[in-house]
Amino acid sequence: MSTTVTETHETSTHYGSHVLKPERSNLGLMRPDHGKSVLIDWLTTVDHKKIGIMYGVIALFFLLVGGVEALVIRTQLAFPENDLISAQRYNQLFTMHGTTMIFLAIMPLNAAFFNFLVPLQIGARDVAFPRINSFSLWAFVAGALVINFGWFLQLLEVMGLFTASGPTAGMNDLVPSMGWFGYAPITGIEFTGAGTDFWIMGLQILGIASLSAAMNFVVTIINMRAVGMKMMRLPVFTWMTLIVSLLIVFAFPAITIALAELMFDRVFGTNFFVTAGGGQPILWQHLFWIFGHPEVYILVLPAMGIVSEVLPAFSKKPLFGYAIVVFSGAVIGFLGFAVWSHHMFTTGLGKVATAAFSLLTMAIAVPTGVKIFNWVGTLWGGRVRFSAPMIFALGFVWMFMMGGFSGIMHSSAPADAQQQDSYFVIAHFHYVAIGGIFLAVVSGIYFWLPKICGKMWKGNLSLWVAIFSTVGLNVTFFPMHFLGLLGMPRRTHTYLEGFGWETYNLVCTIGAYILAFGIFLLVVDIIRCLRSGEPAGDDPWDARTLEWTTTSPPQVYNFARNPIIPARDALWEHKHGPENRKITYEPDDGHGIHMPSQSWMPMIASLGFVPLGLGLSMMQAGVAYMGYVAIFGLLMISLGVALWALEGPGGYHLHPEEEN
Amino acid sequence: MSQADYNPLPVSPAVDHSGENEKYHVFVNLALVLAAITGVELVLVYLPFNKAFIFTVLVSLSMFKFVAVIAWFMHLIYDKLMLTLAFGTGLVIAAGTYTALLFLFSTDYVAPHEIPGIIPPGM
Amino acid sequence: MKKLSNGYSRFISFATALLALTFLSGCDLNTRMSTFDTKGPIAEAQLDLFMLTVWVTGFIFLVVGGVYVFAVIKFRERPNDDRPLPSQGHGNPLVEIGLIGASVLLLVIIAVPTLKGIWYTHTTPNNTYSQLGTWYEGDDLAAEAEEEILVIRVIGYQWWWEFEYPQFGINTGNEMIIPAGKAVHLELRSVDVIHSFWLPRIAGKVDLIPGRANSMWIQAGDDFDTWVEKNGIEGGEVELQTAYANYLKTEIHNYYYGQCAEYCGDSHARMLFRTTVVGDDEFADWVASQKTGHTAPEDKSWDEWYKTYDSHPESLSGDVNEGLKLFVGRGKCIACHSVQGNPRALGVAGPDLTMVASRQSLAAGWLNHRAEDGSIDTEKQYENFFKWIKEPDVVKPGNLMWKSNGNGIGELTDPEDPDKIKLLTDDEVRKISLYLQTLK
Amino acid sequence: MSDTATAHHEDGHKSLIIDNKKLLMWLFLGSDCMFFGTLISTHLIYRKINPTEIDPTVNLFSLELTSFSTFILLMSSFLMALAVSAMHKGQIKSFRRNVIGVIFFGLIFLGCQVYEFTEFVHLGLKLDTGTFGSTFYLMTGTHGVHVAIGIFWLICMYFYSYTGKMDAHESAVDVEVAGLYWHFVDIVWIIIFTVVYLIEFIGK
Repeated sequence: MSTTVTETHETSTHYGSHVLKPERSNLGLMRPDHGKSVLIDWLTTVDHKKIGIMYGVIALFFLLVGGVEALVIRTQLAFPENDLISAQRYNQLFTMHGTTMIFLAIMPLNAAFFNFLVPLQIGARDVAFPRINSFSLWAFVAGALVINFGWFLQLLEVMGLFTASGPTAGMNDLVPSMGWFGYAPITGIEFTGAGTDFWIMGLQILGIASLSAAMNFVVTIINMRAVGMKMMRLPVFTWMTLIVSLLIVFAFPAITIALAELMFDRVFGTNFFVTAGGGQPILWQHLFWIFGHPEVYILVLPAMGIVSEVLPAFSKKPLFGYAIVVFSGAVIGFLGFAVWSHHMFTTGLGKVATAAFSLLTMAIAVPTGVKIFNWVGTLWGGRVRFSAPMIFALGFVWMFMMGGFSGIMHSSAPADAQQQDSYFVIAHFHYVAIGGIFLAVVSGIYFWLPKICGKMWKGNLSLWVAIFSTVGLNVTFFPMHFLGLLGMPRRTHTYLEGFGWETYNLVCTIGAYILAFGIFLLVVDIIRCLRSGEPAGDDPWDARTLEWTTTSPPQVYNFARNPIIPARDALWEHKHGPENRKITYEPDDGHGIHMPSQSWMPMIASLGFVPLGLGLSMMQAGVAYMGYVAIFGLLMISLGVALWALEGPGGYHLHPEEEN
Repeated sequence: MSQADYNPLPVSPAVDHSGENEKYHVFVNLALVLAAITGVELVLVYLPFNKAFIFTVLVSLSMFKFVAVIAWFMHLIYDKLMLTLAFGTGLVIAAGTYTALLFLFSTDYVAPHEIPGIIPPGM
Repeated sequence: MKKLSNGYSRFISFATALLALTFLSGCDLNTRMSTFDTKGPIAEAQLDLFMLTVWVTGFIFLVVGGVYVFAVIKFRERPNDDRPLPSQGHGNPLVEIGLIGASVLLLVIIAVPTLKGIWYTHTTPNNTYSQLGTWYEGDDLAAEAEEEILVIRVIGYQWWWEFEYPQFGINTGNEMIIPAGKAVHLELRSVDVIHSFWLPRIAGKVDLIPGRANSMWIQAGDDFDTWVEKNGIEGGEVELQTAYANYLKTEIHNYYYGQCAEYCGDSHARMLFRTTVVGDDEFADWVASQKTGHTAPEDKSWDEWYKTYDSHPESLSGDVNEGLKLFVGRGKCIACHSVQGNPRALGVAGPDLTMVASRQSLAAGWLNHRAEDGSIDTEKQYENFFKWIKEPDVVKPGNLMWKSNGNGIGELTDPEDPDKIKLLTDDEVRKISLYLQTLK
Repeated sequence: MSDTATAHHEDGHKSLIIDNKKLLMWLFLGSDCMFFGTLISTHLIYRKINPTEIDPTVNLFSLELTSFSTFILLMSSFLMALAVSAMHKGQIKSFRRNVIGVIFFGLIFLGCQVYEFTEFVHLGLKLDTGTFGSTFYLMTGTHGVHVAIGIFWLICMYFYSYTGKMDAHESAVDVEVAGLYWHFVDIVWIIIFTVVYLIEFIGK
């Protein structure tokens, strides 16, 4: 229950290395601390850097999964009336492509950067709640497993090892196939089967993971800053993390309730979205987009944060208009809650509502434009160095502009009536998602990889990654603007010949393969770096922020002594600024560095979501004994949380060799 | 670097215990007021006043109770501004969003449940 | 560093070439569902707004993009750069505020026409040109409808469209017929999931949402006044009327393609529909024949035919009669389909088949038999009927015609065992197809 | 028991003197505003567009009972405030007395809710009765679950206070965080009482 009273500090022993004696928890169990086995170390870690790396690896894996799904989709569409895959399979693929990319690739990639960088950037030893952080990671893994479980069942079914039974068995859709937006009433019990249940439970679990992680980051950024790290001295990336985390905190409850209502409709026969019982399917759309529009900014703001770090570092200039960039980020976040209905211009909102949301949407273009102006302003008068991170960041600005402009085109509601649900929209948000978020993330990978693994990527392969991904992206998505305006609707598994769409579609498909090759090269380059990169040094880029003051890779305690921050762009001022702006360090109080103990409990608790989610979903689909599986999951979660509460936080002290 | 930023206070919140006794009286008074308001609300709905008037009074009273519990029982007025911001943001976004949503729904847009092939009367 | 710069310029030229190639690959913007080739005032208003946004954002793109490229080139690091560090300025509030002001101004340029456009597209007009009393020439119109404009109830099903004309009491499926130059009010309803009505060359989309009373208005071609005003043609009333009629006839009367634009399940991609825009006379004729419906084969009356069918079915011979026998009998088509005139074909779960053979497509627009010159290719039509009845699940996976009888069309010999279905033979399907071809 | 999910960084310096757990709880409550906002607005929307769904002549709600349970919940909030105050002063006995009161009142509230639900089901209002049944039960049910979690949490704290491991400083924060949660459950009920019960009644 309580946390601190029983801390046993028997640890004034001097540990030069990381080998520690495992300590016993309040329960009398051994703590899974360092030195036992690498696997256990990673599974039970509470170190934000390791958690960040795991987020990154899993997210990259799902990026590839989502990419393969996209390639199959594009291959199917290469020719009119193609029958490579069935309509149902296609629908499953585009549903899972969207869900995977948003919830299992981009969000966790962002989380990977948050985790690894934020404590380093604010001069903290770790996040505020290290075990909640570990819980968030494993809950994310649990959600990913539940949401993708349908593929596994489908495989078993194809192999003849599994047959669905129960009320929805005839539908045979074990993989979600109602679109990532899940518009009611197609998610209703009479239209879709078990796939929808997996989707509901998976998203619910991912929501829990995101919420706990986001609250953790808000507390970390507000409370754990080093001395002197005032809010207006925070690196922009950390600012964007704060805003994104707040967006998650305030946007996710809407989808949580919407999913709960949907689940009640499916399981208990309630009428939230059932027309026959007086329900209004349109309510789902509102609740979904109340979450969904902030979600768009949740996805894109971290990318803006990354670019706002890379551009100054490679222009040798501070970010132009720091305060305005931060402020416009906050305005985007806040206004993001006021424009949800622009996804619903064609649902017959009425004149006044349409007009209001149209104008608010135009308004949100202003702070977004401000950011672009400031990035250009950052380059102006600087000294632009074309290294890989910079090339991707420059590409980001250009591509993001293109995505942004087609966004402005959507804001005019009558024009949007032609664009909505056509390929024009697909072009728009893929310019933002790939041209924007993906390029920024790759830029971030090349920028921070030397810090993460201590090795420098080598050669010009990164340049080829840039060429193939940028060219692929444009060849794939630029023609889609035209496809949309020529009347091709989204989410269609095939199309008739003679509508003038054939050439465009073929070009798009070729582009998709070029893009895929670019991503393949990226993976190769990362592996090359990890296998045989040269030591990178602490500050290979002559960079500006605090994370570059530590070793590469950083020690488990991040900073041997807590830094005291004299200015924004602390490291730059330290290197190039006047004498009174050097980073100083707090004196050693002789107690050593307090480190949190590792724990199995967050992982046990969060992996309990797997049996709970799967059990509930399959119980609904009529599979026998699944109720017990669900109860088992619930018990596992309760047990994990209870033991977590009772084991006590533990902790030990480290005394690093004095090197600085 | 100005040493003014450097704050050597311990981590745990320094609670001013001398204020606890005054708080006690505030709490007792507030509890009485809250109980009284609940009584008033119950009586009010039965009184033959104008409905709009009763509605306004009810909403104001519940707002008062809401704010009072937050401010004193949850000691938000004694605490740091940051906490008010954290909670207030959520409250404002929720209130704004859902008020707007409430206005977006109207009976004008409701159509009866369609049954195939039936042309509704009056067409 | 030099090598990198080389690579960068190589990359730019490569990208430009590919982009240019993409541009050139399809210049034809006048395709069947193109939103550029507008044929009605709504689509036109929407296109105008779109082009406005293109010009405004294009302008911003040119300016900002130009400055951006200039900055990247001008301020690049030179080899052996030993210049002092750039000045560490944190920004310029005046520049920032100026840029914010400029972007707000540019947005106002879009905002004002947008508001106008919203009001225009959301308000169904009721002008004299469009009132039924003015142009409709049939004598079957209720008096109260004379001052209304034409109303069509569009009802979405998984995966086909029903078009009801409540003012005339008629009903058709998947192919709707509207008069040229007249505003038409559409009531959009759905019986199952969300669909979206999109006729790109005439109007942008509005969703059909269960439980929600959505509506829109469409119009193919301008009305007389607007047309005169727009084209600035001078002349006497009669000449102008002739010229206007000519404009409608040559430019507007046509066959338009539309498609469901909201994901609605398995066969969403195959939920298309067609719209024929016709003249006033032609519309009246169509309404009349739709109302009359069909007689039994060989122009028999239905009473006579059914009497024979009930007593001596074997005496009704010939492919068409056999087809009709299957239509009302073993094929159980009448359980879901109705045919105007036929007293036993009253089903409502599927499209109304009155005059189905005069439609130019089948299966919600997926199977076409429209010939190049706009007439019906009867051979192709027969093939399409055959294919659709024989294997509906191939044409449209998951559809009701296939599902309702336990995966096929035919007789269920044992209701307990869905596998024991006696499916229609090829010959039977041929006969039904031949019968259906007579419904025109 | 989220208060336990922490690890302490005694070395870390906090720029603002707010306890991590307290900030976390306030953020959670801000998030919960959206949570209950969604539920309550769903209910109100369906009341607005389906006004005739429930028979207006049947007096479903017993305002006396609900006022009583509102009163009970407010008083439990009062006792919770006293318990937190006592813990800050280190008066563990007073803390126990007050917390037992909170738990008792909370159980009465839950009892009232169970009784109310049973009555409604007898009157024919079920979970699948139109949209009213769906929204009403999900909303009040979710609130009830919040109350139940709060009671469970406080029971744990009550027994924990006998282990002798509580101290005035750190445990006071734990108790305060639990208290914040409890008060929030109370203010949600204040809103539900007004917009769902009272306004429904004057609307008749």
